[in-house]
Amino acid sequence: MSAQTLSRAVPASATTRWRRRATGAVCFAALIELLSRTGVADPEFLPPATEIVGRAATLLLDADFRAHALTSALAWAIGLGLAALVAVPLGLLLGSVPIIDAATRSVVEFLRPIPSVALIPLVALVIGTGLQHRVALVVYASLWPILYNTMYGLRGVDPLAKESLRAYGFGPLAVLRRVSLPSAAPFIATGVRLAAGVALILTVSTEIVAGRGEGIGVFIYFAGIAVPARMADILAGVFWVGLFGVAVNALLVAAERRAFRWHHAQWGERE
Amino acid sequence: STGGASTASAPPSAPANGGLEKTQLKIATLPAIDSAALYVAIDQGLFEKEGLEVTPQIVQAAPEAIPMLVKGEIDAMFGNYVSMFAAHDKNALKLRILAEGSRAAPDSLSIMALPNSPIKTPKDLEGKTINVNVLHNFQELALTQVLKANNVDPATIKYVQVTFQNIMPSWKDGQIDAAYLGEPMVTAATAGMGARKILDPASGPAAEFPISGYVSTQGWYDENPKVSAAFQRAIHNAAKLMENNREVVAKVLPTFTQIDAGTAATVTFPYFSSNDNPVRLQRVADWMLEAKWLTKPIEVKSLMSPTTSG
Amino acid sequence: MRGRGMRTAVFRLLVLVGLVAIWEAGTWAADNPFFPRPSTIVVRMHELWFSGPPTALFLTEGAVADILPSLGRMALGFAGGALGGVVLGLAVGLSARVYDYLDGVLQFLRAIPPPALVTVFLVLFGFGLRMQLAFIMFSIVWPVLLNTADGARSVEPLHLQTCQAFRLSRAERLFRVILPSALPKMFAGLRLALSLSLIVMVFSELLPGTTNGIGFQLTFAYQSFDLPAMWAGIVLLGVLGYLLNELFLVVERRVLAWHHAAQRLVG
Amino acid sequence: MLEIDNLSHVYGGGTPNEHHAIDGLNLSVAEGELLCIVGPSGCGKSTLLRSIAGLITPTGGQVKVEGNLVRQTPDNLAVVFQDYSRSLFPWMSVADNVALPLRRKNMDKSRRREAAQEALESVGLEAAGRKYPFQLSGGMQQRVAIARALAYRPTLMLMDEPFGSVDAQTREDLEDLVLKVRGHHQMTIVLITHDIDESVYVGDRVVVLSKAPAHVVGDLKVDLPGPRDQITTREHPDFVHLRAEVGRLVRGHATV
Amino acid sequence: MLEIDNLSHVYGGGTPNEHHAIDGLNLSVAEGELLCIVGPSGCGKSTLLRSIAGLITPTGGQVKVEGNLVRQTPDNLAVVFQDYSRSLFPWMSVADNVALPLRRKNMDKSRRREAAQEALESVGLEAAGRKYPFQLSGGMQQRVAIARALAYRPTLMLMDEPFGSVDAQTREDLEDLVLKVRGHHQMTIVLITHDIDESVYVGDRVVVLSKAPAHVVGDLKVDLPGPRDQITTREHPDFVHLRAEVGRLVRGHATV
Ligand SMILES: Nc1ncnc2c1ncn2[C@@H]1O[C@H](COP(=O)(O)OP(=O)(O)OP(=O)(O)O)[C@@H](O)[C@H]1O
Ligand SMILES: Nc1ncnc2c1ncn2[C@@H]1O[C@H](COP(=O)(O)OP(=O)(O)OP(=O)(O)O)[C@@H](O)[C@H]1O
Ligand SMILES: [Mg+2]
Ligand SMILES: [Mg+2]
Repeated sequence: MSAQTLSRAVPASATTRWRRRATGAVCFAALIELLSRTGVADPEFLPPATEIVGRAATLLLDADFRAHALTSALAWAIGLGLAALVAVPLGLLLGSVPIIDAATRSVVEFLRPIPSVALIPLVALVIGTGLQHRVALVVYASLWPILYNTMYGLRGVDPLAKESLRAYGFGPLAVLRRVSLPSAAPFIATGVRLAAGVALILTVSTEIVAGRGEGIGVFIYFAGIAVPARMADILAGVFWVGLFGVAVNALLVAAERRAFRWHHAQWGERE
Repeated sequence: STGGASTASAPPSAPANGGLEKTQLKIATLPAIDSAALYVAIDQGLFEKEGLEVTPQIVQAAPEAIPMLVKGEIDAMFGNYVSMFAAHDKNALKLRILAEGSRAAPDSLSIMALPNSPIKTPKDLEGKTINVNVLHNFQELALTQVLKANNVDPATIKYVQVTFQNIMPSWKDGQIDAAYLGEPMVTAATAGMGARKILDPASGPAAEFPISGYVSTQGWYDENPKVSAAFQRAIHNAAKLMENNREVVAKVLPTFTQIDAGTAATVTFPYFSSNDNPVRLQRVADWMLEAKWLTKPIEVKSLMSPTTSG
Repeated sequence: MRGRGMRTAVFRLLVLVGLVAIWEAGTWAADNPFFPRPSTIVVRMHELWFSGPPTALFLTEGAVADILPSLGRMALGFAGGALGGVVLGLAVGLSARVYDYLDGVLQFLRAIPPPALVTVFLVLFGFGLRMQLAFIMFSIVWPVLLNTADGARSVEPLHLQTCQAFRLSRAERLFRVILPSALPKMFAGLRLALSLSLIVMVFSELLPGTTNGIGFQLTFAYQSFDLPAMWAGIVLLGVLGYLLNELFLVVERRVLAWHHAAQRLVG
Repeated sequence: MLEIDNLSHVYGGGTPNEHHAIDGLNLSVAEGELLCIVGPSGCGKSTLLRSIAGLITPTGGQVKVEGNLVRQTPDNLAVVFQDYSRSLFPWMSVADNVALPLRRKNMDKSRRREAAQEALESVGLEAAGRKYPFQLSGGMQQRVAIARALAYRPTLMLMDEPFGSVDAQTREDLEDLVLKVRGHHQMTIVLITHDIDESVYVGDRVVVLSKAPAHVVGDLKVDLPGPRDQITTREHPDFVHLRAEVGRLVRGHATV
Repeated sequence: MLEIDNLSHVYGGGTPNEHHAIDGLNLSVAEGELLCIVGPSGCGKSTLLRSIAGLITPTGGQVKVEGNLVRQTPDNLAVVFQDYSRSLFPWMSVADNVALPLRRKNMDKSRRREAAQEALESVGLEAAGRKYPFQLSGGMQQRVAIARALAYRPTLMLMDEPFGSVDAQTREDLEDLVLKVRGHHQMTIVLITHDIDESVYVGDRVVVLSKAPAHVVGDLKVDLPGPRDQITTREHPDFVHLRAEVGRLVRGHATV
């Protein structure tokens, strides 16, 4: 019965699952609606969900908003792509050559906690303030989840699987490519999924703080400096960002399912 | 019709304007009323007349534009003097003031309290929490002088940094005792919330306090002396146009701020400077030094050019 | 074993010294006020934080006023966020039902840029510590959550069958089997969250109403163009990040001893 | 004790990899009986075991343990999995692995530890308690899995090729151990093996399964004079006869 | 072909769990020979195999393959691991698992696929190529591991209890398969087994190892008239004598 959920697939039909998802979303929206309507949160600063969603819908017709959204999406995509391109090989290197990991760790760990607020002016000085500025910051922040998941993923590879290939005379590189990488791939993919969120946040946040007139973050910023602040606009922008995040995640999950069928089949459809 | 349309029709080079070093300028501005002169100058074809084609680049805060200036992505920027002097003092850039921009007008800045607040007089502000956009900036600088003049100990005031959009919620929620507002918030708070004005930070010793101006680097200025002069003329001429003529300002406000036409018609404008005056600017530097925000005195005159317009 | 450790330590030191030397040379060559020399930064750091009286362990008032509250906030935020991430991650990873209900909303929240929500946080939590903690937790919970869920989902099926065959209770299953086997992945998430919590701490100190902290100091320094002080903040964050990470690795090595040992099976 | 009624199981039904593992299998095991199951590789023995243990839900038919339909794992059941090395928990010492299931048994910690140590001794691993599974050889890991099941003292024990990885001598010892334990604690045991001699030596009954999909092709009562003994029993003419019989059945030359 | 000289291996040297697995072991295997190794569970057989394959660096002594000191895995070597299920790659189909090592062999894709299919057929898994390892039974997985090694056509094949999980009939078939392959392709084979009969049946030579730390306690040449045959060979008086001999050695009553 309920104890079963800890171990075995609860076969739920697709419709049930969609119904549950919808229920979850509606509950969340209802919570916001309630907070706002009852005045627990001042509706001037947290408008009811219906108003936010309504505003979000009309925003779609706004060509300006669509242009903002498009530039943000572009920065996001380039940033995430570059981050993956850099982080996976780097993670493979650090994860498979412990001495390099140990030697570079001080530098890596030193660089990591530098917040993007501090980097914004410095990066602007070095590479300018256009698209490349946002992309650089996005890459810098979304690198880490992929890097770390790659490194930890490699550690989880069954040593016997590696031995098996080594026994056939394959060198370390081949073992890395044919055993470690595929075995760690599902976890790396989780890292990419994490990074996709981080990249989105960084794109929009950078725009909010230091956008140069374009991007959904700038839209949000402008709505914020209006008097009174257009909270419905801000949250409608946030709504689209969030929805984009959901869509990206769903897409990546679907891609993972295709790519790692063995993983999901073996571990059972527990999600 | 926006300013963009008229600049677009500007002739690429106007030999009549005597060999400008360059004709296309990119200027960083803020989406605030204070930068209106630049937009009016564009809108009214004043740059065009000088043979300049100016593209404004909106940034969200002046410090963000400094790297752009240093890197040469922009030619000049609109920024508040306190930040600029601080940057100059710390050698972040070698400052050159191209033209004065805005000065505080009466009622364009205001310390306000909500209707039910116990704060009634400036004296009541002692020990209270007041918001500022950025700590150690012109808001504090001016208020400190005005408080002193009103016999209030400025040291007792607690300043907290609150971003623009969060002033209202923090204020309503009692997180700040009194709000330090600029336009158009002053108008909005008075009309919408019945807020009371406690003190005008731009009164007494800080009357007509210079807030922001158009600046670049000394290096840029040295390379483009003629452009600088032309630019200054255009800004000053715009300011002259704007004196006693709300319409030209109200017309451009909605194009670069989030102020709608309705509000634009009613808000209090700052003063837009139609000439450069080192004396009043020196006051800012002196007060900064007094507040120990500068490590050494700045002689403002050396950073400015004489007014060549009108 | 020991020799290897020594070698890495020396290697590491050399790398570090080399990089600092390059940095010093680079900044000397660039001569840009935005990139002060490391030696200047160190002097500034000393001035700012470590020139106090011996009675205060050489910490200055500034250090006590900025570093300690920051670390406190970070620790609390990290603890809360990590706990939330683990609990939610396990729930989502183990139960198809919970997953279905929550996944959409969680993925939605995960994508939201916190700076856009400052006003909402403000009205929900008010100024100060509560808002800062909420802010930190909201930001760092995700790596822990996702990685924990992933770990919980990929527990060796035969382990679960063994649990079931011996009818271990829910709690035993969770604490003795699922949790330990999800731990390695969880730790990846926690390690990400740890340095993230430093970063978000800085952001939380930009929030309305903040009056102290490393992040506050750092942004204040930038706003007033005290660039060496800003860099002092950056370097301090870097050093803290490094130290926290080393501490974390010590804990990880203890907790995951079995994992590392089993991994060393192969040369 | 155990009733299997028209059991069928199809893996991946509806997919191109659909596989009928078990088809209409009937079997019943009496209380205290030691049933050996032999059958060709891949015929469905492990699948059958998993169905009995309630680890998979068969696609057809039913399994009853002590009269109750198996939906979840029945109480007081222990399993030794074929893939023993994966069924041990790598983060626990060997002793903890063995002691873990005993938590269900209302024993205090020291009792659990004792019981685990005892079980480890009985499989010849008295010194391995503090080691971790990966520090053991294959055969030792297998014996840990057996010890875990033994320590639990189930009423129904399911063993899937439990002695496959140990040497001949140890194997004989373990066979005798199972026989002894069964006698002492009134366990019902279902043991899958590929060793025909073993099935006859330890079993009260030997069931032979067909190629996939599995069904019963032979069911032989082993009536050897007890107590069994590695030397005398294996020399007994009935033993020799029975093992030939089972051998023929496995090879597909059913004579019964 | 293979020279093992005073080999020793200590696990976890210096730690409380220090364990001497092998101690001063000497052994040499001639080209084309099929050597069977038997010995008690946990004595160090798998450790020996890993040392030969260059997967662990022994703490003492040395191993030479074709005259070269083994530092890395020697060329043209294949291993069937005891823990076969973990040595298969779960993300690959069975056919891909078998074909993977062939990438070392300069074969094009279709040749690799063919060779894999052939090897799978030879172990009776012609239909399993497109399945994934987890969809196979234990014995089938083991046969996949064997097929992988066979397809590779190594000059030296190391097999660690390769037939432990298959039924008697299949086991015999696989034994004969190994004998056949050895004859065709001039392989040298080292095979670890717990089945004494098997060691005598397939081996040219049977080496008996002692309890841990392992060293050689018996080394018997098997001189049975070839070609071997499951029925006649096992009835041969020499066979019966040899298996008794090996049995005695394993049980510790060394007579040689
Ligand atoms: N998860 C699965 N998905 C698809 N097919 C499976 C799965 N598990 C087992 N099978 C198939 O079911 C059949 C029976 O498997 P099972 O493990 O029960 O065999 P077995 O009798 O235990 O064999 P062995 O003696 O080799 O262990 C096999 O042909 C196998 O391929
Ligand atoms: N990684 C390890 N760390 C510590 N001890 C180990 C390790 N691997 C093996 N051992 C020990 O070494 C000894 C020999 O192990 P090995 O696997 O070689 O035995 P084996 O002869 O193959 O036994 P079996 O027939 O049971 O497989 C065992 O006692 C085992 O406990
Ligand atoms: Mg099986
Ligand atoms: Mg072994």
